[in-house]
Amino acid sequence: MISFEALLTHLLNGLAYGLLLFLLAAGLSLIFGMMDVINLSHGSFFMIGGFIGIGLVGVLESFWLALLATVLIVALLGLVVEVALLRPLYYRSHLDQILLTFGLALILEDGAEWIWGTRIQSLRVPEALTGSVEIFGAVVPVYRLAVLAAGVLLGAALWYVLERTRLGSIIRAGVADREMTAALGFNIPVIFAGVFVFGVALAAFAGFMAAPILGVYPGLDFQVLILALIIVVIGGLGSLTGAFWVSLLIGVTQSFGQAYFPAAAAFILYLIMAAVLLLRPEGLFKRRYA
Amino acid sequence: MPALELESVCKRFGALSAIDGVSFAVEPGERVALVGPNGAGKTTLFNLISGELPPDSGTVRLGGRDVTRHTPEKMAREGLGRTFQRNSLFMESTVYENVRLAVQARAGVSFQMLRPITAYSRLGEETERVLELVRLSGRAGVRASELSYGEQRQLELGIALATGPRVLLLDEPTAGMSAQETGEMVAMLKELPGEITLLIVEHDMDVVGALARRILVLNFGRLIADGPLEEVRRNEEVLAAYLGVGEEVRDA
Amino acid sequence: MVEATKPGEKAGRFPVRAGTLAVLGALGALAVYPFFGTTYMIGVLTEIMILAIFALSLGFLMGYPKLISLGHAAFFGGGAYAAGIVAVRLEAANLFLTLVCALVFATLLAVLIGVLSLRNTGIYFLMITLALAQLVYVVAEQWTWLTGGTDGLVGIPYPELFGFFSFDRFSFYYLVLLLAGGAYFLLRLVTRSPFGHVLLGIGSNERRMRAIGYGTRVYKLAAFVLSGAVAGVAGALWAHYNGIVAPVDVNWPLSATALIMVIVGGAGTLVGPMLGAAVVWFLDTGLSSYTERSTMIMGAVFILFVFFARGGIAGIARSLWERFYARTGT
Amino acid sequence: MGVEGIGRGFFLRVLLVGVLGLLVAGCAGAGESGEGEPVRIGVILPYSGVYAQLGEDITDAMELYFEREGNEIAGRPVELITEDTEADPQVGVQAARTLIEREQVDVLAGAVSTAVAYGVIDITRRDNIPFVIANATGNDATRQGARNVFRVSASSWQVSYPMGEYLVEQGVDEIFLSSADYAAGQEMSSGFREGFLEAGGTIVGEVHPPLETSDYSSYLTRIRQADPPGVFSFYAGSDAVRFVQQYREFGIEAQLYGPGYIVDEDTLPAQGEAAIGVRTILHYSPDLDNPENQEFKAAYEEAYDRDPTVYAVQGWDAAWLIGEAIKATDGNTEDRDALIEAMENVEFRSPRGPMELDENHNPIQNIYVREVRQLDDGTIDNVMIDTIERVQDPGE
Repeated sequence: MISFEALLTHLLNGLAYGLLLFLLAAGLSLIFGMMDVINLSHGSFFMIGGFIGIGLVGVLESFWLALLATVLIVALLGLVVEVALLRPLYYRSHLDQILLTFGLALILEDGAEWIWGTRIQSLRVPEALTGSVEIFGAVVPVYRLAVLAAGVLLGAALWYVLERTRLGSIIRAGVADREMTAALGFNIPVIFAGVFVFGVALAAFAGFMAAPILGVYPGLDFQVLILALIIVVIGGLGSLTGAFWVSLLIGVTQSFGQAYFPAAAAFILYLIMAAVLLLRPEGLFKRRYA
Repeated sequence: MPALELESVCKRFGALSAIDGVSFAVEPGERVALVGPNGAGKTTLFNLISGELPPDSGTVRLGGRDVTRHTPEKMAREGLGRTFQRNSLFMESTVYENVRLAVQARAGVSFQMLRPITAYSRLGEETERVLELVRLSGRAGVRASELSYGEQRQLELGIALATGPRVLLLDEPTAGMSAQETGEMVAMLKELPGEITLLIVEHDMDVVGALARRILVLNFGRLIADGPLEEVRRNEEVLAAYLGVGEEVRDA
Repeated sequence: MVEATKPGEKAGRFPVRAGTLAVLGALGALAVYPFFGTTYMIGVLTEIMILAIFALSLGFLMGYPKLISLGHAAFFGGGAYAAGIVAVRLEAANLFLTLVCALVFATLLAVLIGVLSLRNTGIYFLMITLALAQLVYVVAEQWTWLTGGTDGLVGIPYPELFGFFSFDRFSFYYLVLLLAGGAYFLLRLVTRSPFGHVLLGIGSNERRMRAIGYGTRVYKLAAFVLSGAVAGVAGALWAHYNGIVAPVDVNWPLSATALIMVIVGGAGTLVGPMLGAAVVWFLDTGLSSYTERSTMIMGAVFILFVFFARGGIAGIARSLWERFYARTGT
Repeated sequence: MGVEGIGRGFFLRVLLVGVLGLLVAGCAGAGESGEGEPVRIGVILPYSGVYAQLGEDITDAMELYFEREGNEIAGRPVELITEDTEADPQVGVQAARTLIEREQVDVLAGAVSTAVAYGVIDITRRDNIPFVIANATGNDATRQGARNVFRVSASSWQVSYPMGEYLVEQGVDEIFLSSADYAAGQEMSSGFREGFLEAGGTIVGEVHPPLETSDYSSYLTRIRQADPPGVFSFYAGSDAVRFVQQYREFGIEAQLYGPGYIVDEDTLPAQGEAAIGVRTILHYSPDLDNPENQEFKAAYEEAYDRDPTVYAVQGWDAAWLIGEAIKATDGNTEDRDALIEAMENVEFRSPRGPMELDENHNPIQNIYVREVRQLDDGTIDNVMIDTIERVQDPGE
């Protein structure tokens, strides 16, 4: 009874969902890889990106302009957080920084509820991205394909910047040996602030892109955070490559699992995580940097 | 039967051969110095012996028993003690508690949960004996973090001694010490019971000369010399290895 | 300006004795309170004491072997479900039966989760405890005929003793007080024992512990299981008190709340987390009667503690004591 | 451990004062006793979290009723005391206990989620305090027949079973069934299944995704392949928004049916055009043409500047039930049994149309078939297309 079209549909939708997961995990993975800090307010920036995006789409009446503006605004918020809250804790244990981001997540969730209310909101997709297309008989919504493309492009861009540019090598050096990089004349606080702000901007980007699929509401932040944490941990903390492949793995496994083993649907994610960590306590991919 | 014996022990880190076929044996009660330039692999060798790193190949024997790839805790229970190049203490605890914890390790009471530790008087007696050995009896109530650097080195040794080792690995026991502190440490080490086998990594040739008659020289992970101090000093390969830091050897 | 905390040789002993006195004083006050207090406040204190036992169990783990678990709700909720299932499905609300079942179940769960998670350290340990606890949560949510699923397990009565004594809210308060005090003194005894010192050593410098011959994983597992068992007892009391167990009692936000209690109260002490439970209760449940923004206030208070008082309330009390001591003593 | 740097002593003091202040504030509310004049009505609803809007709607409508009565019932002033339940049964139980013990309320009303209702039924039953369920639909809430429990919303059965019969009458005899995999979802599914099978329909397939599923593509693919003429679904809150949106995204042609909650006033703004054409049943429709509804809508809009929802109607009826009963006892709330008896005999004038309570205190009421349409003014809302009269819960 399992047709080729069905398999292909599950595969394509699984990949699209996987790349959505990659979008939401990338910023978390990047910040951890570079700064050794698990940013527990990552989901909050994701959610705020969605809320601001919905507001801006209404005001600017352009999906793409709103996307750009949202990312910039949330990045600015990230900068404030980095300078005012995280920087003073650089010389404390990483646990303190993690705890701080958790407190921040509580504040941001309640703040979002205060500002935007509790009602679930949704972001309208531009006309060109609505509907669905058939690929060899498999039905995939157009917007999912856009998310898929965004995920692939982002992954490629991140890989290129980190592996092939001077900026990337400075960042990698800063992670590997803070003192030496500072001695070479590079400004470590600026690099770290840059990485944090970029990670937060990625969260906002993901929040905006996901808003048409997931909706936006207070509570989404922690739901997404858990998901992102699981991906990053399975992939190997701090490994962007790991986050990429694991996102795809989870997307596709969920897609097929929900279709053919519906009874296990609620367990799939946690079972994958438990299994991986038992077999490879350090995650599937070793961290590349540091 | 040798107290400690290594046979063709190898360890690679990626492309780098950190330890390359090292073999030697140390007799019970013998005091041996392990020297070599920075990066020669001395600490790696200690880590291989003490079980912190598993060797890729080769055999480590302790008192004739094969202990290759034993975990550190198992090695400790087999009678191997070690100190660390950088102090590895229980910083928030007092000197007394630091040593007592090591004494307790072989006292067989560590799963006792319902009586206060002070009820176990033999732990206290043994702790005080070790404190005397490392001359810290007067500082028993001080937190480790508040000791002077030299005293912390003494405590580092005290913790290792308190486990009652038959073989003791000392990783630069006098590193960073003043001349006076170094003198005290050497005196302390000389007073150690004769049955304890010592393997010492040391840069200071005065210390080496005072403590050991036999010297092992490690360079690029290979053992390039093994013999009495005077003999090793004349060894061409050793001189070449120490070129640049050679004065240290010649001055001694 | 005061200089940074340096608990010295002399000052170090005093807060300990002061802490014990404070605990005894608090126990005394709690013991006589029901004769003056309102029914409502008796209920509030019962609830806080149950949460205090839970916070205590996590505080023990975080303060001594320094294991930071984000899955502790699994044991609390596991104990609550075990007690609830015995009381409702088997209709046996005998205190010993429910308590023992909760204890046994939480212990087994802790052995299982501990064996699996203690292979990892640091942030990985935190994450795998979270993942395994979430598996327990999913089971609680899905296994409807046993657990009641999302509706929860309703109708759990106060416990009784072999048919000759039934607890009411008044006597249940004393039962909770007894167990809270018991848990505190039990763990206090443990932290002062040889075993407790091993845990402290592991928390301080695990590498050295191994180098002097301790197989640290076994000790960590023992501590983890002990902590889980205590949390399970707290969960059983929670089930009896609320009359309901629901999946939220196993879900990760409860684990996070316990973590906040420990940090706010002060890790590294046993009194601290219990005080933290009280403070967090007032910030969360207490304040929610007056403002909808209680979560925000809790987040802000938590951040203040992380920033300025990492030692928590216990740390503040200790340094105030030391200042007082410095002024009068020497 | 400890605090580095400057200003530490100051912060210590601030923290200590703050903590003590909070402890005092937390205790302050205690100790007030219920003696004296006002009728104290405890309201347990979500005011934070995803269902906060429902809580607002119910509370507003309750306040509207009492304001129209001059905030006085049978000569006694009325006090509404609210507590937040979130969507969490533990918090709900705590909230109810606070209201009963600290605030000593005479009557309790509220409960949006069924789990909260079950927990609260358990503790109100111990004290025989009248409890008016203002939203939760769990069948057993009234089927267990607790004397003190009343419901002014509907049972799950009432908003699922009738649609089964109705669809077969309409000639739709093949349905794909899909609901979130949790208690309410199972109740709705089995209610519908029962009605549909009894009427002779065939269920061609079922999927039951877990709560909080973010991606429904696998399930939607299954539905698409089954190619049924119709799909009956139950989801709530954010799940409802996602399911309906993704349903359209995948271009599924089958007509979507369900209980009213999948496209209610709370989710419609987010679902937007994706919801157009969905047909649901519920015990209320905003366009009902009866004088009570017109009057209620006008008053509610004037007071709160927004359209009333089914939740607001339930809030109104909850307040009505309590208010009219207290009038009937001449303001006596001490005699609980008398109050409960008075509540049993209250006659409703509900915006939803005819309504009376059955012996389990669950409403016997009309169920309306509605369709989501784009109205002339451009807004998207439910429009009544049919009525199923006098639906009564079977009681077991």
